[in-house]
Amino acid sequence: MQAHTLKSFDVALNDLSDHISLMFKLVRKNVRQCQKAFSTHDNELAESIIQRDAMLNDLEIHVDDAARQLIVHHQPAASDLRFVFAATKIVTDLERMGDLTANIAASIQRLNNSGSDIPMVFATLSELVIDQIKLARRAFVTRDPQLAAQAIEHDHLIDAQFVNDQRALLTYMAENPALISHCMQLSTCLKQLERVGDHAVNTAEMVIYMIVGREARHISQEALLELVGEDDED
Amino acid sequence: MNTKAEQKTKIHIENLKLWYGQDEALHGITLDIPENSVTSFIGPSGCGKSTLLRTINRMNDRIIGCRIEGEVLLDGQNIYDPQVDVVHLRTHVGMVFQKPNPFPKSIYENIAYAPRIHGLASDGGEMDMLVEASLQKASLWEEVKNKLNQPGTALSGGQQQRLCIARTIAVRPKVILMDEPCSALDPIATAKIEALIEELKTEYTIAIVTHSMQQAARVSEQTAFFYLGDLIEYGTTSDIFTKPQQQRTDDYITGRFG
Amino acid sequence: MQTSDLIFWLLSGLAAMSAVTFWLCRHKATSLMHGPIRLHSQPGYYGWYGALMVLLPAVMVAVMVGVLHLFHWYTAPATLLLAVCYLIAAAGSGVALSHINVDFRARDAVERMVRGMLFGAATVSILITIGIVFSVLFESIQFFKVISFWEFITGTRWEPDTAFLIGAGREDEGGAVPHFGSVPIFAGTFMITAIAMVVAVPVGLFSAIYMSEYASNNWRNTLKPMLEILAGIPTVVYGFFAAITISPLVVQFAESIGFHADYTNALAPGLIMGIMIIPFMSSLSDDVIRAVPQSLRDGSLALGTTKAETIRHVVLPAAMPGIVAAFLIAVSRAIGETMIVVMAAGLRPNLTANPLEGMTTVTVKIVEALTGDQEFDSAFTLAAFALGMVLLIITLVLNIISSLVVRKFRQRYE
Amino acid sequence: MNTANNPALQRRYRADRRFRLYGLLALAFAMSFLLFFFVDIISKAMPALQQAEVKVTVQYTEAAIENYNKAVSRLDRRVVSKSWLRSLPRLLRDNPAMIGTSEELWVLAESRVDQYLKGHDGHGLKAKYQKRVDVLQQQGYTRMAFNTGFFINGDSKLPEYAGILASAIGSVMVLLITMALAVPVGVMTAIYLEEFAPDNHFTHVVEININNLAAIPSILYGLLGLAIFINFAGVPRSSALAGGLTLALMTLPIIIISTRAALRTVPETIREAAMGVGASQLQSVWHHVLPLAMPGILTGSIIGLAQAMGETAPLLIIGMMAYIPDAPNSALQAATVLPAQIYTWSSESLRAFEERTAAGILVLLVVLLSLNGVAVWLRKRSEQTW
Repeated sequence: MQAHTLKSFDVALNDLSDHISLMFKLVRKNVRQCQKAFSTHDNELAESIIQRDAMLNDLEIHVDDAARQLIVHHQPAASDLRFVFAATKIVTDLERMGDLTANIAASIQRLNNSGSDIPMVFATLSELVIDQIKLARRAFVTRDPQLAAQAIEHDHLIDAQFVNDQRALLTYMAENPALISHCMQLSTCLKQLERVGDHAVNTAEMVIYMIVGREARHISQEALLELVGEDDED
Repeated sequence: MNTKAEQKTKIHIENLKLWYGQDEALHGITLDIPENSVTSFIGPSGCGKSTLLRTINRMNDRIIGCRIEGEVLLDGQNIYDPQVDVVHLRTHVGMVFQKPNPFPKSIYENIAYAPRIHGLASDGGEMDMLVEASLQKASLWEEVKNKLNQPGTALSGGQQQRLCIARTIAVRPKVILMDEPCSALDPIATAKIEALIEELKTEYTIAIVTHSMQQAARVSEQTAFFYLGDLIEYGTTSDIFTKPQQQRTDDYITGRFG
Repeated sequence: MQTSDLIFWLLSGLAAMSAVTFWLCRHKATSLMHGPIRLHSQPGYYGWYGALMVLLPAVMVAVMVGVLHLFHWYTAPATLLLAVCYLIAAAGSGVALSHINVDFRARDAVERMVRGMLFGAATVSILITIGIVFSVLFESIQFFKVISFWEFITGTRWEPDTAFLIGAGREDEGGAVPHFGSVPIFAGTFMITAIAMVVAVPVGLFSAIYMSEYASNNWRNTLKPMLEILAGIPTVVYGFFAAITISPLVVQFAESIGFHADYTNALAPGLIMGIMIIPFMSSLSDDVIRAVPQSLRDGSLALGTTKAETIRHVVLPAAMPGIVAAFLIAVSRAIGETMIVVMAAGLRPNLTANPLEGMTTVTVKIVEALTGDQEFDSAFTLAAFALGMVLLIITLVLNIISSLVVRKFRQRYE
Repeated sequence: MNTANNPALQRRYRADRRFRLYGLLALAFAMSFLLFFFVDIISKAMPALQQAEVKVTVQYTEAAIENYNKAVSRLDRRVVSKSWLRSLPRLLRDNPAMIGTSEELWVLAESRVDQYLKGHDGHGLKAKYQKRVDVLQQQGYTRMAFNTGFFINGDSKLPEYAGILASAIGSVMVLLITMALAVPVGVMTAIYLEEFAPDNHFTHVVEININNLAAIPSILYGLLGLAIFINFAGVPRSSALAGGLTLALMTLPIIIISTRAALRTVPETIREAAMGVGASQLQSVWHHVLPLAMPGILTGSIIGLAQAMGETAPLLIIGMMAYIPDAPNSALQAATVLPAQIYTWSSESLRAFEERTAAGILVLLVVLLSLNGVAVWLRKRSEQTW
């Protein structure tokens, strides 16, 4: 993208972009560490995830403030305006994702402390969510609407996996009623993980809006593909 | 934002009152302009912002019936002191005007005119260097280096204004006053001038009067809001535009003014 | 019937007829307007249409007959002319009345006629120019049939005293041959003009600079009209002043420093002409200096220059084309000036560089030739027209150059 | 920033002051000339407002009808004005009853006596008559009266009887003709050029033409008048008509140019406003532009009038410096105008004519300056900022 005549404008925009990218990375790291803390019963790792939430909260406030300053000082218009506006929306989702992963980490600690052990497929769902966050971040950083569309599409895999996992949990509960409380805990974790994926979808939708300037929310798959120009690609 | 608290004060205006004949145009302004930064003066027409700007290099001396009380200190020296020579003062405090006003001479002569009068450079190589350096600093060199002998009036509006800035820089001022430097220019030319201001502020103290609040927000670190000859509010640009302390400032910058 | 009577009857008759037609036409237009029918124009326009239709053709015919009479080509009996004019007016009235109907656009018709009248007025200036050019050209051609153009331009002797013999077809009689070498005359003209400009340019220019750059508004508003008084003084008065007051002073002064000066010296009229020209120079320069945008001065002063430096390096160069134009106009004024030199300069064509000697100018020779008792056709009289032609050419060239320069100047600042 | 220790700046300031001084000197030169000029003219003219009269004994005898010189004593014959003496026979013929009587009368003094009494050098009065005047003066038989004759008489070869009335009337007639022709044609031309003219060749030619006409020396208009009006069209030489026509042509460009300037000061928005409410172009000019430009047009016309009034050169060419003792009563009769009268007097040799010339000049200047004053006042009053 061509630089602005006013250098400070570019500096401010890049600052905003860098911080959001950083938040994406942190959220992804959270999910990854959740996965690890779950599989290795590492309460310390889970604690570090919870601790990191404060950092994400600070980042959200910083991005919001930077966006405000940018509006005041540079009166962004057109693509810049969409970027700043999308940034403030994305940052909210990211912060929310951070909260959710912190909740998951807290649940994992409780699960670890409960002593019972279910070899769950938590890893599969979290892997899918991590991929989705990666897609969304790359879409944001490279301004690639097709990547963002992929991130949105990716949600179907997550939903399917989530339904699968829930069914498996139900089976466990039916087989062994003593594990019901443990399974409910686990189910909430999965639900929250799925919610992280939904927020990732939101960010991807905002990325599409930011790049092409049209609303990507609440539209059909075909419309979405048309929007990001999938067909023109080949 | 990053307000450099320890910044040195370049210009100190103390209880400045100014009359045009019987009319008091400024009612006791007190204001500090920090060094190497951009300070913008905003306010509705007739609020005294241009008048205040012009007191800093005594351009108001040219107006008959204009009378001043109070002090304007440049580096601690009152420029209204009888000992201060106004011609000399203006070499320290340059000014760029609303309409680009290149002299009807060549681009080269536009720049060389004042240094020659002040004996800042001898004609020939030294002057060539000064002209080039000034044009470089004004980000105009690349555009005009092959047509230095063409008349300055043949340039585009934005180029003319940058020529005027280059002309001012050539005298090596400490302070550059800009009186609505972009009001006669298109947005692209305006953006170029603003970018130039951003670069210049590392070396010069700049005070700019502007009608465009957006411009004030873009280019300046400090903003002073004037209304009917009073300084209503003065602070960092971020503060003025996000959380003004005075209702009048808020009304003005939000466009709710009478 | 006397001419004045004829004009009286013609005008009053036409006025009455046009008034009646005005009323009739307006009345007819008003009566057409009833119910939903609306006319194109206000009723008054129908009236004016009628009035103009009465006046214009009749007056045109009258003027044409008048011109024919003046040129002695045809003289119509007064009563016949009157009758014809009345008839034409009546016909115009009838035509106008018959034109008026619901569809008729009276306002357009009236405006066309008025526009035509305005156009006619504008052509008068062209006719004047043609008149001037032809009046000097024809007589000059007559002159150059007798005297060779080359001799006229390059000859250094102007001794036309026996020219009337040529006019009378008796050139073989008498002794001396007349000479029509105009060089000394033009030399005198340029000498006096040069003296005038030496006075007018510095004084006018510096006055203008002072008034536009230094003086306060009040002071300027007093000074400028006072300077303009100098331009309002009739030249005959300057001539009297130069001859009666200044010439003796010049002679006395020259004598006091050991020179001899004629009473008809070139210095006195030159000085006075210079003073007469000061306001031209100062007003025109003042205008162009003030037309230099204030922003240029501010720009220069903001660079730390003094007022004089700003004026010398920025204002004057910017105003220079206008000042040059003012100078050229002033020169053409000086060359064409008549009364001062007629009254204060000499009659003797004198090729000299000494301004204390008497010398003569083009205009003096023209006046001398045309106010004498010579026959109109004599070479001496015709020489005046030849001189006039040269004068005309010089003025036109100067004027065209100056207006070109001024146009350049305007383009720069508008 | 102190100047005291900066010699270069000191030098620049001295140059600045010098420059300003040149301007002041130039103005001072012009102003002192103006002062000198007016003082000189007024001091030369003032004596002409006074006219010497002498008291003589008149013998209304039969012989005086035949030879008016017999009416007064031999010594007084050269003391009194011939103009008065010449009027005697007629007086006596009209009033036969007076014959045989005699009376003491205050009568106009001869110009040389007048000059002698005013103490002017070069009065030219012979010693014999000087003595006689001295005697009269001692007897109290001389006095200075206000010179009414100067204002109510026409030209005369006798300075004491010469006045400006005939030339003033001539001036008025010429100017009436000039204005009647130049103002309507000039204003119409200006309106056409400024408001209606299309941007074509013809318009350009007319515009250039008018500028050139304004620059043409006035004497050439005299040549035009002589060649076209007098020689070609047969207008009587020296007549007010010829003068009026010639001056009208000369004044026309001035009126056109000033009217155009006045029309141009009316802002375009006025025309647009008028047309915006549906007025035609002519209506917008007639209803809005012309009334607004009227003061400017009047100013220009007055200045043109003043210029025509002071103009002499073209009138010399068409013979208007003729000797006109009586005011003309028709535009076709020989007439003269004030400036031409001044010119004629200035070339007279008698010393007494010089003060009359100056007085004539004073009258002319008063009229012209008041005309210009009116024009300036009009312009001031109508100065409008849009």
